[in-house]
Amino acid sequence: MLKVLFFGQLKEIIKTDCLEVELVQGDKQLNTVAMLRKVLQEKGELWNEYLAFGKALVAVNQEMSSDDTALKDADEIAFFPPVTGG
Amino acid sequence: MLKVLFFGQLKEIIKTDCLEVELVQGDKQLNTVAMLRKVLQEKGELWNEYLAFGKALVAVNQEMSSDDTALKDADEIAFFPPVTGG
Amino acid sequence: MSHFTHINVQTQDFDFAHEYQKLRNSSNSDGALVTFVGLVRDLNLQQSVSGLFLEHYPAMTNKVLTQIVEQARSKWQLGSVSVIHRVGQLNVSDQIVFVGVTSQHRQSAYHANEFIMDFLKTQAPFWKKETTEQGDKWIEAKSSDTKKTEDWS
Amino acid sequence: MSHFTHINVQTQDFDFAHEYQKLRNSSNSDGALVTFVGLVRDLNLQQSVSGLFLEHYPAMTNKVLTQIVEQARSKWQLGSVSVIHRVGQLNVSDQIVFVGVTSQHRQSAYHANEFIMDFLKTQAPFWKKETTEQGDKWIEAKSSDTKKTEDWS
Repeated sequence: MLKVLFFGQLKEIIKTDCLEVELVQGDKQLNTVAMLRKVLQEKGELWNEYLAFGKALVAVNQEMSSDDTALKDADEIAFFPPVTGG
Repeated sequence: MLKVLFFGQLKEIIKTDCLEVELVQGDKQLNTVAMLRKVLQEKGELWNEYLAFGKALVAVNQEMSSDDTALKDADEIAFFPPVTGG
Repeated sequence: MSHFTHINVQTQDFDFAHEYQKLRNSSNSDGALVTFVGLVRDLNLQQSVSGLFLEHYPAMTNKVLTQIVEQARSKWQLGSVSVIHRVGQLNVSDQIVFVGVTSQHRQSAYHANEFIMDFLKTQAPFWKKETTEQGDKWIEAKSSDTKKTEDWS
Repeated sequence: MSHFTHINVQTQDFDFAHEYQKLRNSSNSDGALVTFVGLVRDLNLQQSVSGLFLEHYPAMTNKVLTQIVEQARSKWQLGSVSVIHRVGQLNVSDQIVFVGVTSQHRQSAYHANEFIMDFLKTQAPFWKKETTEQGDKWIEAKSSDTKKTEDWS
């Protein structure tokens, strides 16, 4: 199981702050961030638009990551817009 | 009459913090900082060494100046080592 | 009296004078102390801002701030470093962020402080929503901020 | 509430928190506030320093500091600026100098503050004498400081 978090405007747009995703989906396994992103983008039009590569940043286990970062069971993946603190 | 001030280590070395110098010295007039500097350097060995160009900075009427800055009656000229505040 | 790294994310305000004294007291050999404070401005893109709401990713924030300070320490010889960032609801003129750095030399203190802020702005998981007369509005990241972090490498 | 330039040379200590609040209260539109404080260090060139005596050229000091702040204001868009420099006898860990700058943007505040310190170090008529166990010693100017002012042009 993967734990997926959403923050900032993205969280409001897709009206979701947290969900769990099975690592194994039918006959395939979500081995990378790119594969998880693709599964999530299929959840609807807004998901497709706002989770697009370049639009949402991603962190795996609280480390900034990229599309080819590997995933394993129990990982915490977060998607969020570019940060605006300070 | 010119008012001449000395600061920092220079003041201690030549044991003088302030003196007045006639603008007209015999048949010549101290028209520039360079000419004043030369007259002062003649006051002794330490004066000669520590008032040398490049060793002592100079300000005329509280503005950083150089050897070719013009002098006139009642000017205040200050000689001092490179500054070390802050 | 010894050097420290202090990082905190908090909802409550911070006492600037207290943070300054802690940095100042942490060493007798550091001659330079540089602080940065970010304040809530009343104007942003011509809309009147009445306040800010700051959200963050708690599990990640401390980790990222710690890494940024470590990076700064590897680039410059620093004494003590404090980073405090507030989250939650803030009003106009409230303090948002504090960065304080001590060093033996002023250039290191200036540059490390600016480096920490530049990376905090582009790497630390905080998001600001403005409360304006026209309603709430998430702030967009500025490309000029990304540019600044690239200038450090 | 309005922007100001405050310059002072004084023998008494300054209250850092008070100076910070004055800067902070001077505007609601400045989101960035950078301060620098210079402190008396206990070590300089391996000799143990017990204190510092700071001499200056009173008629010239304010004039030069004012010009430096004007130069900074012509290079960056700044809000308020404070420069306080102490003279006379100081002890280890005493505050020597305060520079505080507010601006709408942090980069301007950082750079203007560093610019003011760099020029203060090479242009303002202050001279430091160290009290050490080996006796008093006038501090020599550093060529690295002159280099820094050249880097700004």
